[in-house]
Amino acid sequence: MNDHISLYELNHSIKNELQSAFPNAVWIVAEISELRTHRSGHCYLELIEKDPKNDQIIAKAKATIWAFTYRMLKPYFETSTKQSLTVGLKILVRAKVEYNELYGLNLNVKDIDPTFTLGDLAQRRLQIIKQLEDDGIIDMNKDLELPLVPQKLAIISSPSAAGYEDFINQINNNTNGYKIYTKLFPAIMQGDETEASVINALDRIYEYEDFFDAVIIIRGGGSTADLMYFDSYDIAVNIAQFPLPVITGIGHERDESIADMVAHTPVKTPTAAAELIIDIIDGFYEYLEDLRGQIINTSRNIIKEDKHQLELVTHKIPSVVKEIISTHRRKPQELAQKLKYSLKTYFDDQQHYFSSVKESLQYFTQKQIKSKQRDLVFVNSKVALAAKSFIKSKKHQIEILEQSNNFADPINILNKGYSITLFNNKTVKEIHQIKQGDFITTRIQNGEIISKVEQIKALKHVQKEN
Amino acid sequence: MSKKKISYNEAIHEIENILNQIENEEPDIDELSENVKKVSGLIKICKEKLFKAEEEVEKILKEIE
Amino acid sequence: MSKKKISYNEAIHEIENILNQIENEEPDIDELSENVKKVSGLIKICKEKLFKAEEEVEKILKEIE
Amino acid sequence: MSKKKISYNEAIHEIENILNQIENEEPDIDELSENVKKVSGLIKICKEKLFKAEEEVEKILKEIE
Amino acid sequence: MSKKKISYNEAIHEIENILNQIENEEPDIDELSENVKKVSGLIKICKEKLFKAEEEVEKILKEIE
Amino acid sequence: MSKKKISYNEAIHEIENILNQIENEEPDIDELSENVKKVSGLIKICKEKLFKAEEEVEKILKEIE
Amino acid sequence: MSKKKISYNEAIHEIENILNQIENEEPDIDELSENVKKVSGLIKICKEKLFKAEEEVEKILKEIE
Repeated sequence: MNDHISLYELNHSIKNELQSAFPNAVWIVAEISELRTHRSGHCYLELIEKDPKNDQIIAKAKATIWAFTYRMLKPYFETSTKQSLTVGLKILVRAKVEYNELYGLNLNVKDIDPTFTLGDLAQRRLQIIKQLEDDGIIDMNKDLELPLVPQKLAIISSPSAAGYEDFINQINNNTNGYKIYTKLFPAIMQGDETEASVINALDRIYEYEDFFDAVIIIRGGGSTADLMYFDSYDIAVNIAQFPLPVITGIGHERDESIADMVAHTPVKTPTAAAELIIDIIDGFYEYLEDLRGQIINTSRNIIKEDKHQLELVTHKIPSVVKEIISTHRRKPQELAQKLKYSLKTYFDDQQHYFSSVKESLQYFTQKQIKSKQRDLVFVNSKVALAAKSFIKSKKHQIEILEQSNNFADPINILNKGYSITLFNNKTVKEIHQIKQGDFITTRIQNGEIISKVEQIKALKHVQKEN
Repeated sequence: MSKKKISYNEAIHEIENILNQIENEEPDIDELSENVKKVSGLIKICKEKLFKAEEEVEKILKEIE
Repeated sequence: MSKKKISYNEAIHEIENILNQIENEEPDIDELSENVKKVSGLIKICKEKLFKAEEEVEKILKEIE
Repeated sequence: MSKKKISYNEAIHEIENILNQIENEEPDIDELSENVKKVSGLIKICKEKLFKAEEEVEKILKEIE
Repeated sequence: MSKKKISYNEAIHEIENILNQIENEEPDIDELSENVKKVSGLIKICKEKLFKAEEEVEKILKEIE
Repeated sequence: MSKKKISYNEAIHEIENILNQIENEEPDIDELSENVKKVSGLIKICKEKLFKAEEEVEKILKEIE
Repeated sequence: MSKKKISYNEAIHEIENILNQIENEEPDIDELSENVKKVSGLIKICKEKLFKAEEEVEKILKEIE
C-alpha cells in the first residue's frame, strides 16, 4: 500500500513539475468564453480554443487577471481596440501557468496584446463581408428605392433608449408639420441577445412589408463595445435581404459596422436618421412646390403668349390688308401708264416706219435711176467703141485690098529687075511677033529703052515647054 | 363677259393681254382705239372694285381694333 | 365648320393661312373683304376662348397659390 | 383613379406629364383649364397626404400591436 | 379699192409690195414716179388714220387719269 | 413711132438692137452714121426720161413730209 | 453707074471681084494695068466714104458726150 501518494502530494508534485516546465510566463492565443469581474476588482475568465473546421471546443482553461493588473490592462485594451474586453474575443495574452493544489490550473494573465485582437476582428469582418459578397446580397438593400415620401416608418430600437426618444421627438416636431407615421418594434440592442432580438423585430416588420415605407434601426447611448453584435453575419443577411429599405442610426465612432454596410442608408445617429427622413420629405415637398410654381407660370405664360400672338395677328391684319390694297391701288395706275407708253411707242414706231418707207423709196428709186444712168453711159461708150471698131475694121479691109491691088500692079515686076518688051505698043510674048530690024521698046523700072532687033533666036526647049 | 361679273384678277389679266397686243403691234390701227377703250373700261372697273374693297375692309378692321 | 366647334389652334391656324394667302398669293381683290371678315370672326372667337380660359385658369390657380 | 388611392409617384408622374404636354406640345387653349384643374387637384391630394393624418393608416398602425 | 375703204394694214401691205417691186424688179422708169406717187398716197392715208387714232386714244387716256 | 411715145424700155431695146447690128457690122458704112445718130437720139430720150423721173420722184418725196 | 452713086459695099464687092479675077485669070498685062487702075479708083472712093463716115460718127459721138 506504499505505492500510493496522497492527492495533495500528487497535486503538489504536478505543481512543481509545471513550475519547472513553465518557469516563465508564456504568450497564449485563446478565445474568451466567460468573463466575470469580482467586486474586488479581479477578473475571472474562461479561455477556450475551437476547431476552426467544426467549432468544437478542443481546449479550455481558467484564467485570472488580478485587480491590480486588470485596472491597467482593461483601459489599455479598450482604447487600443475601441472594443471592450468581452466574451467572444480572441486575445493574445502573456500568462504564468500556475497550479494550485486546491483550485487546479489557472493562467495568471500578466499582459495582453491588443493588436492581435484588432487583427482578428478585422479578419472576421473581412470574412463576413466576403461571405455576403459571395451570397450576392451585400448590395440588395441598397438597390431598393426609397419611396419619394418615406412617411410610414417601422422603428427597431430599445424603447427606453435616449436615441429613440430623440428620433421620435424630431420626427413628430418637424418644422414643416409633415404627418409621419412611426411604429416601434422593440428590440434588445446590447448584449448577447441583440442579434436574435433585432432579427426577430425584422421578422415582425416583414409581415407589414406593404404598409411601411422604410425600416429605421436606431441605437442611442449604449457602449461602443456592444456594436460588435452589429458586425454579425446573421443580422447583415437579414438587413440586406429585407424588402424595405433599411436606415441605420446605430452610432459608430470607429469603422462602420457590417449592418451599416448592407443597410440602404447608414447614418451615425438616430437624430441623423430623423433628419434624413425629414430632408427627403422636404425634397419632395420642394419639388411639389416647384411643380406648383411651374404649372402656375406655364399656364399663365401660355395664356399670355396666346394673347400676345393674337394681339400680333390682330395688329398685322390691317397692315397686310392695307399693303395689299395699296399695292393694287398702284396697279391700275401702272397699267394706265404702261398703256400710255405702249401707245406712244406704237405711234412712234408707226411714224418711224413711214419715214423709213420714205427713205427706202428714196434709196431704191435713186438706185434704180443711178443704175440706169450708168447703163446709158455704158451703152454710149459701147456705141462709140462699136462704131470706131466698125470703121477701123473697114479701114483695115480697104488696106488689105489696096495692098493686093498694088501687088497685082505690073510696075512691081519691073521694080525687081524684070522688063517688058513692047513692039508697036504691044507686049511682045511670041518670038514670031518681031523680025530682024524692028525697033522694039524695052520698059524697065525707071524708063524705056528703044532698040533695033539684030538677031532672033527661038529657044526650042522654051517652045517645047510651051 | 358682263362688266359686273368679271373678277378683279380677270380684269387685270385682260388688260395685260391687250397691252401685250399693243406692244407687239398686233392690232390694226382701226381697232386700236377700240382696244384702248376696253382697257380704259377695265381699269375703271378695277379701281371701283378696289375702292369698294377698301371701304368694306376698313369697316371690318375698325371692328377688330 | 360651325364657329362653336372650331378649336383655338384651328382658328389660329386658319387666321395665319388666310393672312399668308393675303400676303403672298395675290388674292383676288373681290375676295379680300370676305377673307378679312373671316379673319375678323376667327379673332373674335379666339379672344373669347382666351378670355374664358384665362378666367377659368385663374380661378383654379388661386386655389393652389 | 380615386383621389384617395393615388400614390405620390403616380401623382408626380401625372403632373409631370401634363406639364410636359402643356410646355412642349402646343396645348390647345381650350384644354388648358382642364389640364390646370387636373394638376391643381393632384397637388392638393399630395399636400393633404403630406400634412393630414389618414384615419385608415392610423387604424392599421393600431392593429399592428 | 376706194382710198377711204382700205384698212391700215392693207395699206401697209401694199406699201411693202411696191417697195419690194422697186427694190427688186427693175420697174420701167416711166412707172417709177407713178409707183412712188402711189406709196406717197398710201402713206398719207395711213398717217391720217394714225392721227385720227392718236386723237381718239388721247381722249380716252385723258378719261383714265 | 413718135419720140415722145416710146417707152424707156423700148428705147433701151432699140439701142441694144442697133448696137448689135453695128457690132456685127451689118450696116453699110453709108448707114453707120445714121445708126449712130439714131442711138444717140435714143440715149438722149432715155436720159431725159431718167431726169424727169428723178425730178418727179424728188417732188413727190418732198411732199410726203 | 455713076462713081458717085456706087455704095460702099458695092464698091468693095467690085474690088474683090476684080482682085479675084487678077489672081485667078492672069490677065493680060495691059488689062492688068487697067484693072489695077480701076481698083485704085474704087479704093479711093471707099476711103473717102470711110473718112466721111468716120468724121460724121465722131461728130455725133461728140454730141452725145
